[in-house]
Amino acid sequence: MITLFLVKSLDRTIIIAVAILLALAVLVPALNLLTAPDHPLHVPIYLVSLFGKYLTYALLALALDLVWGFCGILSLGHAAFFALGGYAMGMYLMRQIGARGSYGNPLLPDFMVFLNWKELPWFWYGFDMFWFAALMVVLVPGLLAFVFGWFAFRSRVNGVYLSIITQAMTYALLLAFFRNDMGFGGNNGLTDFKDILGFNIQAAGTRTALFAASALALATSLVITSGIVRSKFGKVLVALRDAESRTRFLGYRVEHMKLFAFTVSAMMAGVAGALYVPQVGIINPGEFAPGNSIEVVIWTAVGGRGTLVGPIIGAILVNGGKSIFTAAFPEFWLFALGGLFVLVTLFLPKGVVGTFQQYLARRRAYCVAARKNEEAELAAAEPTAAE
Amino acid sequence: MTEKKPRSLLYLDGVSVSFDGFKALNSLSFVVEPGELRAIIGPNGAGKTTMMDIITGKTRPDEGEVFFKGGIDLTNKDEAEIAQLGIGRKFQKPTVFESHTVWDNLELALNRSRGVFATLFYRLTGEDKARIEEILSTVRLTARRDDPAADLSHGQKQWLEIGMLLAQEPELLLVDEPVAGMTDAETTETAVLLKEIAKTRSVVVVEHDMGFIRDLGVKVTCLAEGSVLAEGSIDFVSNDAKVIENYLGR
Amino acid sequence: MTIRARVTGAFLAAVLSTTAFNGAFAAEDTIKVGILHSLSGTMAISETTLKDAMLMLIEEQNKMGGLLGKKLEAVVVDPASDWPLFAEKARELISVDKVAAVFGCWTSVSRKSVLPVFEELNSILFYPVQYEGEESQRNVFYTGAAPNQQAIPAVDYLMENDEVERWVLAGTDYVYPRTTNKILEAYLISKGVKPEDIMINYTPFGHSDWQTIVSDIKKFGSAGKKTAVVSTINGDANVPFYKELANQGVKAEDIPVVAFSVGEEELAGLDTGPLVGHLAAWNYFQSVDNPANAKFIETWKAFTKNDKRVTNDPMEAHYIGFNMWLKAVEKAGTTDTDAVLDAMIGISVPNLSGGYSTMMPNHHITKPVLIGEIQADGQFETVWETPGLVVGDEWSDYLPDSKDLISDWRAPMSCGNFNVATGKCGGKGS
Amino acid sequence: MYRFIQTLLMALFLIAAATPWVRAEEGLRDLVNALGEAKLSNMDEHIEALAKTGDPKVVPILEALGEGNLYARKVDGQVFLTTGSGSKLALTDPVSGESAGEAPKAGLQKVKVNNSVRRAVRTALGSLTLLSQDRNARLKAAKSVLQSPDADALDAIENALAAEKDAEVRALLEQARATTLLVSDRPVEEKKQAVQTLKEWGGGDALSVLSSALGSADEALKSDIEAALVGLEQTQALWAAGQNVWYGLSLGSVLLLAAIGLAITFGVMGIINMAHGEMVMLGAYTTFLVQEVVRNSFPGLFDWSLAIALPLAFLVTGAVGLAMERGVIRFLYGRPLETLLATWGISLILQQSVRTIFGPTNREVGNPSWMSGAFELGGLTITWNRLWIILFALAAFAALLFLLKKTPMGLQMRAVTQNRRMASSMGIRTPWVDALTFALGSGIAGMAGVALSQIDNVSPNLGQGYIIDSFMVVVFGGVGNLWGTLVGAFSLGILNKFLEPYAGAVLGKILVLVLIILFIQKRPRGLFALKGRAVEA
Repeated sequence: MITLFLVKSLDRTIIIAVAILLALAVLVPALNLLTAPDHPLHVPIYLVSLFGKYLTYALLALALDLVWGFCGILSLGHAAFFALGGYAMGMYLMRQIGARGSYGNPLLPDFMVFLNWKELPWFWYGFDMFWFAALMVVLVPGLLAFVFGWFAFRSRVNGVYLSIITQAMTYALLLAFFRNDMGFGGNNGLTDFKDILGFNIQAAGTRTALFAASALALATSLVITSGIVRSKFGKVLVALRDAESRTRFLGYRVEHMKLFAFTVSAMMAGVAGALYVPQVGIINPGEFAPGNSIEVVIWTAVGGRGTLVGPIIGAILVNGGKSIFTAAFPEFWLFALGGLFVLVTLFLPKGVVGTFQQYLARRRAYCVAARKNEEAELAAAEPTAAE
Repeated sequence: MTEKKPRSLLYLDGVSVSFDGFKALNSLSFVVEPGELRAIIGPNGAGKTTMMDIITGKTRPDEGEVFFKGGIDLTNKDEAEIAQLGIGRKFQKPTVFESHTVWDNLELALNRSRGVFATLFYRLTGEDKARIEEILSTVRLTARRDDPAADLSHGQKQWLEIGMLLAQEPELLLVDEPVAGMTDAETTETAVLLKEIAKTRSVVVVEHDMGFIRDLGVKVTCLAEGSVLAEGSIDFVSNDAKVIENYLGR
Repeated sequence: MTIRARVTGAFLAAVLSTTAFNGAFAAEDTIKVGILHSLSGTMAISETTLKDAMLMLIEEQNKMGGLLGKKLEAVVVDPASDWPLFAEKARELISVDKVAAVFGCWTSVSRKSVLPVFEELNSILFYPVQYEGEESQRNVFYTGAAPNQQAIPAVDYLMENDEVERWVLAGTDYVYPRTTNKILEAYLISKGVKPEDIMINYTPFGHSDWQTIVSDIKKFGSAGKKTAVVSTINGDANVPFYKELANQGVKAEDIPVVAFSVGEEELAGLDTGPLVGHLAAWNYFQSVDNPANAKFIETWKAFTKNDKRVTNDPMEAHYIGFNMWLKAVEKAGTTDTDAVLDAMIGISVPNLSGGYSTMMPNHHITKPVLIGEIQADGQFETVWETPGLVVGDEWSDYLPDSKDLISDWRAPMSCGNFNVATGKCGGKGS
Repeated sequence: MYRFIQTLLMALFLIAAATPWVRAEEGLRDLVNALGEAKLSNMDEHIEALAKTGDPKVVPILEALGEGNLYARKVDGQVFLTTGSGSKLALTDPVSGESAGEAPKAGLQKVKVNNSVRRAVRTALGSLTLLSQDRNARLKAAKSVLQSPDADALDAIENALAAEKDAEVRALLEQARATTLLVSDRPVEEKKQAVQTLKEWGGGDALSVLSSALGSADEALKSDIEAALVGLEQTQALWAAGQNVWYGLSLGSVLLLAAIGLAITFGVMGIINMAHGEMVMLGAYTTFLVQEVVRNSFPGLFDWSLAIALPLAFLVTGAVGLAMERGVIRFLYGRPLETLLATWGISLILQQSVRTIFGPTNREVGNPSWMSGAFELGGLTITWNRLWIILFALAAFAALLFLLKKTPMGLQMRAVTQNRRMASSMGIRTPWVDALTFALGSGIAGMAGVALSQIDNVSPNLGQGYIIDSFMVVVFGGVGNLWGTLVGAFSLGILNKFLEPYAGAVLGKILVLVLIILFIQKRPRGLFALKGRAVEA
């Protein structure tokens, strides 16, 4: 059953995308570790980390696309799931520091020591074990999405109302995590990580491994998402996106469908966050900022929502642009970014990939029509269904 | 009409609902027998669509009883549950999944297990395939099976929607203005199709087109201001003084 | 006209930095200096000025012949108030642009975010803002004030001068106010203040509705004992806070407010008439009267082509840090990180408040502490000054876990958190 | 420290009678010049000495000292009163009161003041002016003796009370006398009387005076004070609740102002306008520009600057809104979620433009005199600016309601937003109405910016702080319903203010957000949702 599900998920575009990601996962670390720094093919560690970060963003965008592009739920709170996954990983990394912190406290992270905390809060227990943290990375965002979605979808909150309350959710979490009393390091968040699974987090080997892990996670998620989207379930999602009542009157429990997609999407976002944190070296409440969630929406829109590779390309394009522009035009890059959003919505409403697909489809239709015309001219034959 | 009819397929008694003071339904009582084809007429605002909303669980009545197949109380069920019980509904405006192909539309409508995991791991069987082919030919869309529904003409969308309802295999089919915007030829064909369908299940048709209703030749209920004005054959109803005043006369 | 001038100026700056970014064709005989301050987002309000100050300092130095016979070249990037982006940009500055040192960051979280990068790539960061302390890192020089160079003298002043007995510690809820207030609370209690005479209040970032809190302060202050407010309220929230104070008639003579994050820049957005007498503790005020400062202000106004531009304490910190770096590079004869790190300790340069600041082995500097009262013209008037220079204390003596720690980056100790109780480097040592 | 007041009249007599006027003048000059050399730490002694002279000339000197307008000439140490600002100051001789020409600022040394000096000045002035001819001066004096009760000043207060005719000043002096009595060594009977006076006076100040007196009071007095306290505390608790409602209304009015424009662009037109906050910000910057011009060219008009700024802000932001609608948004009707993306882009551009043009730092927008300060209403403290903002918010709301419901323009707007095709076929120029509606929403946001510039930062980030709250208000109230926005704004404001004392500002805000989320579950279309047959098919 599962294999069929996976096999069905693979079409040409997905196979190519997955192949590229797998190739990157092997090649980039190899080029970084095995070539000399002055070798023309050498990939500097700086770029490895940068692209590793982009890949986690791409995963986040893909997660959003599952609910927005295919299910019509515009979540303005997806960064919250990303950040929660990140915090779960951050807590693991904090516990790994152990007695190497500034104060040498074997149990308490530094920020707790200088704020005079005497014992570790209960919710920090277990995070010294990687498996537990890894579980939390998907469970915590998943659970939040499940509970939130359970209420919201059952009450049939939709459209902008849903968008706004997801925004309220991430905003409330932002304020909560800012509070030092919460025990998550307040504004400074969690930082100063030393190692992950026993490997020094700053070593080139670890960085390339994290890059490869991100690429693998993205490839896996792409296959899973593709499987979901191509299954009958995926068709139901698109159906309820286009005509929710009709879907309901056909006997589908729309709220269950949405809830499943939303929860899976939140879990993917959590994984993205967990991979993001060790690569950038910090997680703090700023990640919950409503603006971040809107940015994710924008990556997805730029790439093309409702397509699978679109959000990946969008995330890499926008963030790559941001990296270049913030250095090249530090005072003016916001104009470029703002302008990009306006232009994309006006002229590429389906995004880069969507527009490209549209173009291809039109060409194909044109070819088919031309062929048909020829056939008709030749023999006035019975037109067959277009294949 | 007040005595309980446990054997009837659909049973509404004393149903009232109001929106912001406006009484859309006023103590409406209405019964459909198994295998019956029933037409409903009435002026705008008579409560036809609201009645359908109540039967299909979209709106909850303020008071009154709604029973299906004798003992199933519909007032505490939602749309999906009611649909799964076997009540299908066609909207006034043709509503199909525009970005799906005609085939996919029917596949989605097929009466199969509709849970999350069932759909996630669903596999198209030969049996299902045959059923879809059959419906395609019934609604005459075989040639367009791979086209997106958005590309269909208005009439074709109406038919596709009827096809979807067939795929759903309901025991009761509610059809809201099926021939609005159709050509005369299409209208006649639709009447034939509906009669065909009614052989195996009950159908309730809401329509304005008196010619169409005459074509159907079935029992007619006339609604006005949220309650039943008259009920009987088309000739009986169209000669009723109140009906003429309220509806036909206008 | 000034607007147009500024637009052209900004455009030129952008073009310049573009060429700076395309470092491939930049001449080889420049020394690059990275400037890592947010030019957009929430912190742009404070940090943009520091970017301008650095550009000015570099321009001035180039007029005087540069450094080691080479011209200095500024590399400006915009980390956009986005903390992870700070880390990315720091990495870019060090490994792509190969800058010799970076001047930047404002918030603690941005500094925390870039710390591992500087450690990993072994480069130098000058951090110019007052902060909560509890840190001493090999690659960072802290030219802003530690809590003992700002908070404690301010409280001392109020205790001695205004005989304050009741204290309101009001802050934005983040690490700097939390730590500072922890330190102050311990300090006040050690001075015999009763716990019930201390009120601590935290508000979110950008808090704009201060009605309740100001009226609470008034109520707290009307218990018959002299009351003062120690404010660690962060940038954006200050304007509405002071506006509410003025409107509810809280006068400095009755309940003085002493702030650690309100400088000349922040006051520029306020009508200071009703606020005369409220206090700030800094290591520098624009109003300090001495020739070095006069020259600095003059250059600044000329550089920004705006004679209303004000100077402030973090600018002075950059001034000190930059001059220290120049001197250390000259002393070391190279911009090589390790050599400069060694050369830095003990370097002494004139500061703008009329004395000398010295880089201490703990990578913090010596500074005078000034208490100033807000004047109607938006400036501060110094009303009190520490008799000598105060050495920045990175590990506070008033926090139980940090009082045994010291930092000394000189060989042979070379340790940022040496525990004097156990005699080991690395906190408690285990 | 204030013992001198006891001897004040006596000293005055002695000096006036025993020494020739010339010597008195010279003595005064010496005392004044001594201020120039004094240190901050011993300044209060000099002030005391000056006050002891009782010379009416001391009053302007002390006033100048308090305001920081006293300068010493560097060459000869002569101290002058100064006026003006800039590099040259006009000098006035402190003793003769005659002009002494101008002097460059560089040649002068300011006589330093700090809070304790200002306090000493205030007390000295208070006692000096209790018997002044000027009613306002007496009022000020009474207030200052009330603020710093000192047993030694009791006689002076009683003397002043005996001579006072003005009711308001009398009342203040009565309170001052009662307050001072409690800290004096007068007999218990008189003190009991004072407690009674204070109890009748009521309010938080009386409460604090009595509670601080409780600690040091005799046994005989204690029960009286306690009884008075109980009564006062009860009324005070009531007033505190009232005050909280007021704070809530005030916060609600700010939310209403921020949200009301959005209620049009988002609520009525369905555009998720993320650039709404930037419209507010542009309105605030318009106020700044108006005030700049007024300050530089027409200083007399400063109190009118807000009135001038209002229509201008409306026009400026309305024009920006019009340009936005024509340039971008009109291509996006029917795609509400995409308006979110485009307007987010526009908001980035607007923010950065303002940052480029005006600089990233806060800009100063002053309060006109009628918006400064506060007044007491029973036990409530009401600040003028908040009062005006509440009134303004309500007025803006009423005007908007009128415009939409009672004018042909409003009718067209409603027609277009409800059924575009129908409206267009009835001859309404829908594109034009769309553009105007959006411009109206933006213009109102701009006017809100004028009001918010009075209480918040005027910086490029101004709008960002309001955008989320605005959306919450509109959604909470029910999209498309102006009344919903009104009720939503005020109920969120009051809720927030009642949560704040218990939960703190941060947790209070979180709770409000959680409550909104829960509320939307209960009523998925907001507080004032239109009920009815769903048009959706």
